Amino acid sequence: MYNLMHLLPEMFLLTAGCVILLIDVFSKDLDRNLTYRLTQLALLTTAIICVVQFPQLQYHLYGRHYVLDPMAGIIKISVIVLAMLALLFARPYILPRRILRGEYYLLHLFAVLGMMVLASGGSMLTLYLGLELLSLSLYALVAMQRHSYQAAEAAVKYFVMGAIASGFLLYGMSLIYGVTQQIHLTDIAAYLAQNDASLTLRFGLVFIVVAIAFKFGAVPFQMWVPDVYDGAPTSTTAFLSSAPKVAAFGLAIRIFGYGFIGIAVDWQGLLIILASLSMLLGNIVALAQSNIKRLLAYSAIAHIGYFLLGIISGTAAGFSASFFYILIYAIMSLGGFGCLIYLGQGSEDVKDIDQLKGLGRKNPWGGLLISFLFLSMAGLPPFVGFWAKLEVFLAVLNAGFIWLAVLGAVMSIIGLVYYLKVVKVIFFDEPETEQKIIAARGLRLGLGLTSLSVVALGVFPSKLLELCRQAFEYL
Amino acid sequence: MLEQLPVLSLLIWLPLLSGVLVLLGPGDKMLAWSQRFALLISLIVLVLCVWLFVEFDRTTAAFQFSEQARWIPSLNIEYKLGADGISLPLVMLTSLINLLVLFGATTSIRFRQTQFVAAVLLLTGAMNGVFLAQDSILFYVFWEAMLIPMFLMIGIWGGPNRIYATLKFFLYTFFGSIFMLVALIYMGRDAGSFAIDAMRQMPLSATEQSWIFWAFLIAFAVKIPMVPVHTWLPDAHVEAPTGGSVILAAIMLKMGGYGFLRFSLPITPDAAASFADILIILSLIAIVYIGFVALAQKDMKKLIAYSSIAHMGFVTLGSFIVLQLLNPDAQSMAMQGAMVQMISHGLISGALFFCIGVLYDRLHTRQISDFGGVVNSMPVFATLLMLFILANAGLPGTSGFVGEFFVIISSFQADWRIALFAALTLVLGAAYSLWFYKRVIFGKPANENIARLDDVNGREKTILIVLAIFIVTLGVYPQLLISVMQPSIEQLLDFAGNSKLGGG
Amino acid sequence: MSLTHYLIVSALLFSISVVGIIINRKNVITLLMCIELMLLAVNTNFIAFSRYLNDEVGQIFVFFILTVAAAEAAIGLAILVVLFRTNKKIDVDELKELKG
Amino acid sequence: MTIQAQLLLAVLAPLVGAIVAGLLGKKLGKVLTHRITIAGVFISFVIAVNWFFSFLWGDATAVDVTVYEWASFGGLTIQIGFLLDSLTAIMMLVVTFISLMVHIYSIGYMHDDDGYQRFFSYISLFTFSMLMLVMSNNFLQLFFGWEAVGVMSYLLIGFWYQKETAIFANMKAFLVNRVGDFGFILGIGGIFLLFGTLDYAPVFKTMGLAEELVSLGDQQPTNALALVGLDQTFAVWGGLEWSAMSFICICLFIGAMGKSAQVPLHVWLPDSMEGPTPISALIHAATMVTAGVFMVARMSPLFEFSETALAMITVIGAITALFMGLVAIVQNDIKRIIAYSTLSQLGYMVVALGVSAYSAAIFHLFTHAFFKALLFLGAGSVIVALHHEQDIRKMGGLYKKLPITYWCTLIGTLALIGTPFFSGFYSKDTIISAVSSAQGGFSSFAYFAVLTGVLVTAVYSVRLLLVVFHGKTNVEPQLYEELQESPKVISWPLIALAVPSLVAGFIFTKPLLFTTFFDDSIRVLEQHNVLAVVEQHYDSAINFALHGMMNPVFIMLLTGITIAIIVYGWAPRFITMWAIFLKPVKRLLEHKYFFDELNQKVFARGGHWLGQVLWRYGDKAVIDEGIIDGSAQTLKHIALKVRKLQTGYLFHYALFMLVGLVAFLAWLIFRG
Repeated sequence: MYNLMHLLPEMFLLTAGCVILLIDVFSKDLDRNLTYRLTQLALLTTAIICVVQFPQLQYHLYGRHYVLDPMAGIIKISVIVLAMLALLFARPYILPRRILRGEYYLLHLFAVLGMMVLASGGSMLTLYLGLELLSLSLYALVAMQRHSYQAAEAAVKYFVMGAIASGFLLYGMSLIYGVTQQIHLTDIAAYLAQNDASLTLRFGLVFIVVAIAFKFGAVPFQMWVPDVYDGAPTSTTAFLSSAPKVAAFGLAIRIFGYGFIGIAVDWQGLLIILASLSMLLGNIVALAQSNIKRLLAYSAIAHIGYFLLGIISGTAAGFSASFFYILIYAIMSLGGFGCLIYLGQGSEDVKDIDQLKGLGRKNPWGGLLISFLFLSMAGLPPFVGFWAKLEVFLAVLNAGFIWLAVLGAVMSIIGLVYYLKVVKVIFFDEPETEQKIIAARGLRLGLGLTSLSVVALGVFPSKLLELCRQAFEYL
Repeated sequence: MLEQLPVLSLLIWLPLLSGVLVLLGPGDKMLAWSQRFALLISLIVLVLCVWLFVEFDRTTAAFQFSEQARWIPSLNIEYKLGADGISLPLVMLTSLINLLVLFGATTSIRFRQTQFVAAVLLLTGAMNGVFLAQDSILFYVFWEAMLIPMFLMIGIWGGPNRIYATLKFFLYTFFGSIFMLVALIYMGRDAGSFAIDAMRQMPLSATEQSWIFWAFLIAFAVKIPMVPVHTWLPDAHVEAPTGGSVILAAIMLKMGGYGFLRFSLPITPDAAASFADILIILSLIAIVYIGFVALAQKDMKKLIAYSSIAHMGFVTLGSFIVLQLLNPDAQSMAMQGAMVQMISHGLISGALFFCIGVLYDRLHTRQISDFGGVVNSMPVFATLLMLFILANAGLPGTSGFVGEFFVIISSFQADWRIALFAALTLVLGAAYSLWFYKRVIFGKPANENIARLDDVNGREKTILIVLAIFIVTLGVYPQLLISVMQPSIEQLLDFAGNSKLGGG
Repeated sequence: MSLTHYLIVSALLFSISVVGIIINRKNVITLLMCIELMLLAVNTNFIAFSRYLNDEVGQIFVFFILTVAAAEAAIGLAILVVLFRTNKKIDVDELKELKG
Repeated sequence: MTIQAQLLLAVLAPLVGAIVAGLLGKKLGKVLTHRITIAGVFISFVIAVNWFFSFLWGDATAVDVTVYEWASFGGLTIQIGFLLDSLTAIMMLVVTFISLMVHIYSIGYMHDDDGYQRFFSYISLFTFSMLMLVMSNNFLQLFFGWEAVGVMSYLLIGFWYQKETAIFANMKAFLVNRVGDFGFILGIGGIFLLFGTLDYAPVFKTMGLAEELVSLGDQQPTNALALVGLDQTFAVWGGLEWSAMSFICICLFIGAMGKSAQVPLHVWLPDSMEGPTPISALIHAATMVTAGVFMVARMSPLFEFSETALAMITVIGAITALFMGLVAIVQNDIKRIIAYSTLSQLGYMVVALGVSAYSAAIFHLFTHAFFKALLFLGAGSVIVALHHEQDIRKMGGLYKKLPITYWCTLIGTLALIGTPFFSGFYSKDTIISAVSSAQGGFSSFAYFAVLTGVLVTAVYSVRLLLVVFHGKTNVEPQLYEELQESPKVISWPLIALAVPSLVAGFIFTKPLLFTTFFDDSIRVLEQHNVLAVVEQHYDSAINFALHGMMNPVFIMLLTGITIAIIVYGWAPRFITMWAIFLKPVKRLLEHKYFFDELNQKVFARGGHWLGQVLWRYGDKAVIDEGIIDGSAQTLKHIALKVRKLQTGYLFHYALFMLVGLVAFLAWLIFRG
């Protein structure tokens, strides 16, 4: 009999999800206050369990389908925290927009569950299941705004593209399975240690790389990103752009770091292409955006480019750099979309950059906090985005790719242009209306938390950096 | 009593935290109190600086008042501060100028004054941080962080074309410094530590040095600024509010020069020596070309901005000419010249921008053609401006002379033709400075408004007189500054003269 | 029939499904069918390998894929319904509002 | 009092006076202000007199004192200090005496001016600067004084800042001076390179060594230089090399050309007449403009070793002496006439320097200071009387109304043209004799120039005297009736200056020129010692003067006077004939050889034009619009293009993805 205690967080979350689903069905409350609170509570409890059970060693459990190690622990905790923050933002967003369904919260729970499974996936099967659980929840979340055509269009695009991507993933997995007769990552690694990688196997790897790149939204598999970010309800975008990236990082590390470290040369080459194209295209096209959601989407693509720089190095230090990067990015992105929710008064959607005009005058603090987020995305000290950039540059220099670091540096100049454009609009332009932004407490809290954490981590990044190092002790 | 305190940290964090406090405070409703508080803080900072200056051991090149603490152990990045003869004068300059800005330049700000006060405090802290940091990443953090308040300062309180100017300023500077960051990371990786001293000691091959040198060069050349990456400066100066211009000109430009001395020369001595020719030529171009360009300016601030570029040409010339000098006295002289020029230019250009601010506050125009005959209604102001203008033109007896004199005289030893071009500043500097003065100050009152101008008030007078005193003191007795800097400069020359390539 | 034949079939199926998605510009439902086809191609692969390797893991994997495919189809159809409700059309080439 | 304290007091007294007058002038009121400043200058004057006579008749020896270390690093110390020797002493005397006279004179001259206190502050400050210059014991301080007097001159020329011409002139003066300083600072750079120090003492010590080698070892000067290690050369262009010593001397002399207004850097001096007349007397006649002459004399140990530089000095001086005098003939502004005369006289001094007759140059400087200051102050007296009328065509017949002014001006004029027994005669005749016996380059041309110059001097000086004081008056009758002699504060300084103008030559020629007076400061190589030749003809002042009456010089002088009397006094219609026959010449002279036009069009406008072009096309077009904005535009353009990839069509997205996949697979295959 297995000791199921290790699965406690996942099991608790699943149970809680089901229970809340039931409660929600019978709930008379149109505002779904109870569901919301219970969801947050469930997430909080899960997080606490994760913290309490934080694994200090690496465990391969349940027929080695399930891995519990510091990386998984950190990913889970951060995913939960990000989801909670996302819900904090989502609550005031969906209230006036009639997306008021208990499912909205529940889908978050299941997505989180998927991500937790993904983080702990020890075999291709678990990884696939986790990924699908996550993806399916996200498709639904995107489509939640039932009266919005754009949301529906985004959902279709996301769904179809996502399905193709998971088809690729599976196809790749099947090829790998066929060559190695293994689905456990440790076994694949062992196989690769003894045998040469056949072309078929490497083909399989390419398919998997493509699927992962799709999940991250790296060029040339980024096409869905701007459209989905743009079309989805902003609260969903906020969630979509943060936590799943962290989970996808888990997937990438399980595949690259644990499974295919033996043929690192192959995926490194692919990742280099992905990274440089992403940095180039993301930054340049973002220049041309006047829709802030699309701007953030392209910036996300660019950030993925930087993020990949760490993985390219293929070392624990590099992975931890990327890990740090993606965690930081998730916070910034969450905050970035969160601020759009903060700005939207009533059921108005903030999409145009011009809608930020004069915010610094009307709401100095709001303006300042939002600027912190954008400046941090630009990688300016003393904000934490700087340390993220520094880490990945360090990693890529360590791997000997100086030109990549230089490319990243040049592109970050272009990146600064559009981030500054946002700050400019906030502080320098005249407001179109004198009406102050009045935001719900939850929103203010969420925005304050994200942007202050960007500052606090910027001044004292050391703890988080060490945590990220710790995650790869068992590589 | 002060020995027990981490004075250097106080110099950085006192203004930084006070800046945050002012931001958090009650805002414009209690503006007077915020201003008083800010003044008090910067006064304390200045007093601390004076204490440093008094206590400073003038016999050693070692870092003094050092502080060290763990910051990011996983990356070997430390919180490491220290003052030597090169940084101390610059810190003093920063503290002085910022105090004066807080004292004088806030009156011309018409809205969101508290935020302005906070921005100045934040700038003070960050700039002190740049000069005191002994860890390269810490240095970089302050270096970049400082951009943000300045960006906002120009963008919020600036002139009509402020957005273009401030974006240009920010992007230019960032463009420069990002390559420096890559270089720093590259070295920090090999050296195992990001401490500047470790980088200085680490061996670097010729190729590595070249790349690193260029990365640094872009960063510092933009900041100082050198031709041809100088065009952000006139725009930024013109659009910035008076206080912003003063800080920009007086302190921010110095960071470029400081960078050359702290990074380029000691860390990549061989590359510096092999590229010195280019730097010298660029410096001379700055002196001559910009001198001519300044002549053509119609806007007062632009004129002074261009003159700043020309003056900073002496800093780069002095810093890099040492690599072509053999006589140690001449080397010291050139380097001293560069340093004195930095401090002096900080005082003089600060004063000039204050003066332009005084005029702007009264007439709300900066076009030279809108002025004329100001002396009739503002004699005291005219007198003080005369002093500053002459100092700007390098009149002996003012600090403006010392640096230029040293650099010209010592560069003669490398090649008299270098001195020849450098000495053209005597003519060009005088030409644009005095022509400016003539058009603005002399003559009959150009119009009704000028005839009715009020002379400088007590506050303005105080600021200008304080600056005047410093300018004259340094001109008459530069030894005051030189004695502080000499040991560090000798050490720096030693570093710059020692090849890292080894073997021979 | 050797393994290769199965693999070729599945590769063909896979290609057809991908190409189907690309060349179909009319009905979104066709897309759903293509996606299903793609998963079937993968399943074929897994089963062929499983048989060839004498390893049942592949077949188990297929069960999971089938399950997930069902869920995916459900979600897909739901989205389709949403789309139809807002747009009254489910043509693929009508989906072009989000671009740039 | 120690020597150092005395010297400090001499320097600081005017400075303190200036500061007090400048800062507290308005509070102190006019009377107190001028008392304080005059007291300051008077203190300096007393000290100067004391030292001058101790050098002349006492047993004072050269003293070198350091006041403080201005800068010191490595092995180098740059100090502020004083070198007190005969040259300093005589310069101090000239400066303080003229300054004192001008201070007193200004009480009357500036009486009604609003800037009264400011004026006194400026002239005291000028006195301080000038003293710093002449008393310096090092190049730095010399340069300080050099520039400081320039600034004071700038401020004083533009004293009436509402006058457009004045503020144009002062800027011009400063800039032209800066051109000179440009050379000067390069010279100092060369000194530092050669000697590794900025103090006089070590420089002169080394040069003294070289001189000894020349005089004792019978070495050629170039060899002597090589022996003391000063034979470096500077690459000029291609293979061309210049001897360092010549280079330095020429550079230093360029500085002197600026200050002492030698062609072609003379253009500022006539314009500087826009300033108040006392200033013209003090700065632009007696003291500051002679700083160049002083400096070359001070550097005589260096200049002696550069034949090239000396030849250049000779020719420049000669040109200035002759051609500037010619311009004076056609001028109509009373002060400008005197200004051109000053230029010409400075030319004489410079010629003297060029032929190594340094002490003669200094002596002429000495006498010229008196009579030229006198002339200017006399002119000032006329100007005040006529309510600021400066055009001599509107004067005439003034001798009856302004007797003291007339007599003093007469004395000044006679001294200027070199009438025997007057001070100018002694100094000028010495110079001409020295030039006649000189061997260096251009000395024959110089002789021709200085000789002709005598004639020219006589013409314009007598013209001035005749047109202003004699003949029929052109003053408006009413004004003429009201004319009266200037107040005592004006006339007393005139008298006080007239006395030395009369007797200085008589008294001082022997002790200054033909004793060892200057031996502690001025060095002359044996083969250059032209004054020794002159000395052979000199036995006493009276005989020298009598002998002078049989010279070609005297003939020239008489001719000049005669021409002037005929043309301007006796038969004014000659002027019209003159104008017809010599029209092109007149035009050339009236336009002052087109120097101003050249400067204005080529340098001033050219510089401004160049600035415009560089700014428009360099900064704005190429860097800003081309590179900066251009790259931004290009990027934006690319961004808009690339953006089109995102068509919005799902099937394009899928295709893109497929292409990506295929590309990856292909990459994998091809890289093997």
